[in-house]
Amino acid sequence: MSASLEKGINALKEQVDSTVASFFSSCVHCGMCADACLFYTETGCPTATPIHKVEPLRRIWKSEYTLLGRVGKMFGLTAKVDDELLSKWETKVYDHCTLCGRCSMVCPMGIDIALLIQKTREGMAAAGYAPESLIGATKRAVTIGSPMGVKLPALMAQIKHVENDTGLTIPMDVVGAEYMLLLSSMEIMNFPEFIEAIAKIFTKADVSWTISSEAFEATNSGIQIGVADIAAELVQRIVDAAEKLKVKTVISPECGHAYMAIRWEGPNLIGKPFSFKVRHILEILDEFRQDGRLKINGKEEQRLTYHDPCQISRRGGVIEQPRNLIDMFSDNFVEMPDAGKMNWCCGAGGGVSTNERADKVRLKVFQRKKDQLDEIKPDAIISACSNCRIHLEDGLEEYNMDIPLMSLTETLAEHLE
Amino acid sequence: MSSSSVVQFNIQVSADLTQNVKPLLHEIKHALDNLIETGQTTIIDLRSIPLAPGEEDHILKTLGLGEVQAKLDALGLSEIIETQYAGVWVVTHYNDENHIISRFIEITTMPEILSSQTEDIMAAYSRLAITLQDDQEKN
Amino acid sequence: MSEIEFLNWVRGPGFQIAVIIFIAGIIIRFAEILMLGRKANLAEPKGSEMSGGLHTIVSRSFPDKSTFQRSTFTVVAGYLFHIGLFVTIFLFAPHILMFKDIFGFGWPSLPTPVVDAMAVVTIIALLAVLAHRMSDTVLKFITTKEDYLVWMLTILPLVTGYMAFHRIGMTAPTLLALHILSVELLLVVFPFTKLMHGFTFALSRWYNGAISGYRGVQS
Amino acid sequence: MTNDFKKKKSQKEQTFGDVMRSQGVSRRSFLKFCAATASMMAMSPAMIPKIAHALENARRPSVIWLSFQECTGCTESLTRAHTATIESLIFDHISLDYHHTLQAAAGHAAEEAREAAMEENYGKYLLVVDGSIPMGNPGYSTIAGISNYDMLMETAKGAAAIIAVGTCATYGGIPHANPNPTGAVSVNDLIKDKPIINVPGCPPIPVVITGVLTHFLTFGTIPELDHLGRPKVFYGQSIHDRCYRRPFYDKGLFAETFDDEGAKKGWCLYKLGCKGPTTYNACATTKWNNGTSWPIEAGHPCLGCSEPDFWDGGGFYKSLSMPTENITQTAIYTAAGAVAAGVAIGAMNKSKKNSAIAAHDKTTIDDLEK
Repeated sequence: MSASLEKGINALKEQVDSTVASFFSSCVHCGMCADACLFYTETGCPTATPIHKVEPLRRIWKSEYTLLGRVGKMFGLTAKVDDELLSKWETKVYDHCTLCGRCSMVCPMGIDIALLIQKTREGMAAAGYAPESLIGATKRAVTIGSPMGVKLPALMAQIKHVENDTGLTIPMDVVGAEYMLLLSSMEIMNFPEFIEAIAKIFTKADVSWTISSEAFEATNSGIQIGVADIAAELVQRIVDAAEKLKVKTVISPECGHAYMAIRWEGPNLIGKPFSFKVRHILEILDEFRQDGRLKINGKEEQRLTYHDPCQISRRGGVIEQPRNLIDMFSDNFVEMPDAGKMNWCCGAGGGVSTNERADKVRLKVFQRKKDQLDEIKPDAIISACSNCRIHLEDGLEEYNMDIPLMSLTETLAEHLE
Repeated sequence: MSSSSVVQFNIQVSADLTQNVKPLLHEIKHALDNLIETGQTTIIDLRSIPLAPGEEDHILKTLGLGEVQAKLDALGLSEIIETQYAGVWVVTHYNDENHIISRFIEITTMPEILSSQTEDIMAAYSRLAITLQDDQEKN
Repeated sequence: MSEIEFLNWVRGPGFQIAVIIFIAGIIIRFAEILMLGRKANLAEPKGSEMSGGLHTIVSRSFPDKSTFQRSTFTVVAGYLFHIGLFVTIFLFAPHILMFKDIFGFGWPSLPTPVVDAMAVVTIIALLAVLAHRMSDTVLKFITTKEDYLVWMLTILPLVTGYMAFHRIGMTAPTLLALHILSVELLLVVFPFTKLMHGFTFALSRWYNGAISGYRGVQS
Repeated sequence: MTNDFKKKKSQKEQTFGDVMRSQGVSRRSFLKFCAATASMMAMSPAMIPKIAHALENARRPSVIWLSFQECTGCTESLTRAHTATIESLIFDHISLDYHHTLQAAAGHAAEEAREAAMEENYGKYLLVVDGSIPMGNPGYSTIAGISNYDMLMETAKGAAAIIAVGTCATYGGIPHANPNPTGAVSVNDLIKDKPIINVPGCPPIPVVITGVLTHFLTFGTIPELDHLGRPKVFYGQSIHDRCYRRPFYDKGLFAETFDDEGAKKGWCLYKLGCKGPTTYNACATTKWNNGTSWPIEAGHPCLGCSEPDFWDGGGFYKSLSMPTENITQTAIYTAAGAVAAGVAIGAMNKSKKNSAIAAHDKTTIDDLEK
């Protein structure tokens, strides 16, 4: 078995449903999605127009699922999907789109273009047109358990450090715990402070929680590359672990697409509803706040702003919670222009950060975030996605901006009594 | 349409519905000016202008009656009327059955049809000469 | 064929053919879209699909401030010609008579000079839209032949209607017949081109709003 | 004029001026006549001297009038026009050598008169036709055993010009109305090599008929014609453009029924089916019955009788913007059929998608590269 055009076309055919058909039926080529996409606004390159990126899927819809397209196909008039097209579209679909979904919010016809890109990627991947580095990450995720190759011993080493530093216990594989925490490899390797912060908060909040040694990885490369089968396999690992430990709630960490994968795609990928709840860490923290479990000591005096990670805010629905939490420790909070569900992507989501080929362009389109920041000149930026955080740091460095980046969970932990 | 009245004012509606009445009256004014300046006469055929019921009467009423009202008996009745504006004449031709067959507004010192025509004068001269000769012969 | 025969044809069999293709096309297009179906969402909902969907059907007509600033021309010109089309199509007395003949009921019309002025505004807006399409980097890039065809078929009824009303260039029956014919062409291509957005916009907006609404976001 | 078909030959050499003088008509009367004629021909009063000069020298023409599939309405209309002295002068002057409704002679005697006139004035006579010509079967309409077609073709040969009077002669008219059982055609469907003046109307305005005749008589030429062969002076503008109710149309004030407030106030009759916007005729200015009134002034919408196929426009009371067919029914039947077709096509879509899902091969990490 290997990837082939036939498999790709079949995958695209599978992707067309009534939403896709109504979306393509409605497009009037007004071009407003381009103005909503940072890959267009910052490059001025019309090939980055969001609706243009889904041409392979549109062609399959047209030629297979419309009367006129089918008639046209008989006479060879309807445009075909072939290897040449797919290879041309590879960069458009993977390098120049972060699945941020801002275009989906702007389209006057209500076309969810990000959804169409996600679906297009299914066909691209099946036909063998996924970027090399994403394929590599996906393979590592399936074989090793983490796209970055983080294995359990590495996690255990980090946990040991944290336990030593804080004197707190990180509960592993506790059956019947209330919460099961997932982590992204990025947090394990680059930001172990996150584990420390969680330990601190959850201990203070006095709730039972655990980490599964069998499924601690939150990220899902299958979602990013666009292979539902692999995404489902990765989700199933978490489901199995959560069911084994009989937890009530699985917590998605500070990672955008991980939340999308486990919270909104997960049950649909494995084809059945979960027996447990899935929440983002910010939702849990906000619940703690509402329940009065969080006592704050002292306020942050810096001028703070919050970067909405697309998959958590716009695509995930967690918008109010971070603001409620920041209000607890800051009187000097300022919103970026277009904040909230209309926020601009950092430029590295949707697998773009994993895709080495896109390194240059993701830094170029960071200009959009820079412009947003220049308007409000914050002292520090808070976010809730490790991927955003790493890329924001890269971007700030590239543009010689000296603004510290903070994790919301970590900052909150610092301000606990 | 009584023949006792020289001009029949049968006013029903006088609204300037078609927007043709005022321009027509202005045209008459210009024609009058032209008559004064150059002596040139103007004839307007009222039947070539689309008018709503009553508008023609409105025009005639506006122009009013002046000093001269002449009747002509030639292939049916004709009326030649000078309006209250000297130099503006209304010439109306009737057929045998007293139906209007045409109506003109003439801006002139005197409508041509009122003048005795050369051919008719010549014929009249011959006729008179013959009559006198006959009388002489009789006597 | 004399001009009145032409007029009678477009008012009779021509109109009938156009309506048949239009209605059949719309229904078939909707059937082929809707019957593809959509999988039920198994994730735990955070909001209502229905209220999100309905809300977006309306709210997508009103772009947010930043979108308006970035796409000012598209929004303004788009609004202008859509309102203009609505006024000229649905609020012109003779057109209402036509609808009344088909639906059995009518509605009040606007004074003719208002509709006339609106037709001019609409034609200008459509010309501006075309100029924009031919000059803007993105639009030039994504525009297809179909876009030009649809533009042409949209402006034709306006131009022929304006000409028929003012009797420009040709005799009245010919102008009226050409106007009706241009509308028939529009009806015929309607279900099979992007003109279909006139109906499917509600569907796609609903899906967009439903997808977001389910996740607790108002799109 | 009806009884003098056999005028003496010498009369035909006389000019119109001669005729008038011999009848003791004064110059002043002649001037009045010219003024009325100018008005009748819709010519500018400035043309009166030219008309006078032309009429003075006009020769007496021979006229042959052929009536085919018609209702005599056109002749009725014409005879309404010549009761008055002015118009009768014209008819006294022309030599109406054949008109089977008006002439005393009948049958073969009448045909002989026609043949004699044709022979005598070959190449010079004026042929007037009213009624359409049946092409379905020559027996549908015959005169003295001669089919309309044969008589027209034979008579047209020697004509200087042809005036087709009435909508039947000009476009086929009512006999031509759908389904046209007699295969009726118009004069200019059959004759291509003669100047033809079309004077449509059902009937044409009397003054328009005499106006056209007078024009030919006065100037001996064909007036300027529009694309349907109609004299521009009478048919140059649409009823709608010259209608005194036009301001109501522009303001959007319409009579909705024949007895509502709008109708009483004299508002526009568009909604009651007025064909004025697509009809070219002189009714709005010339009016009928010696300028007394005309249909729209009387409160009735224009039927469009001077246009081709006016009978087949979907009904006199159906306004121009309405479709002529029953679209509601069409729409309902179409919708019913389309739902069935749509379900079939939708099912095809669904099954195509299902087979794509069935053909799905589970993708593993080994399948990501070609």
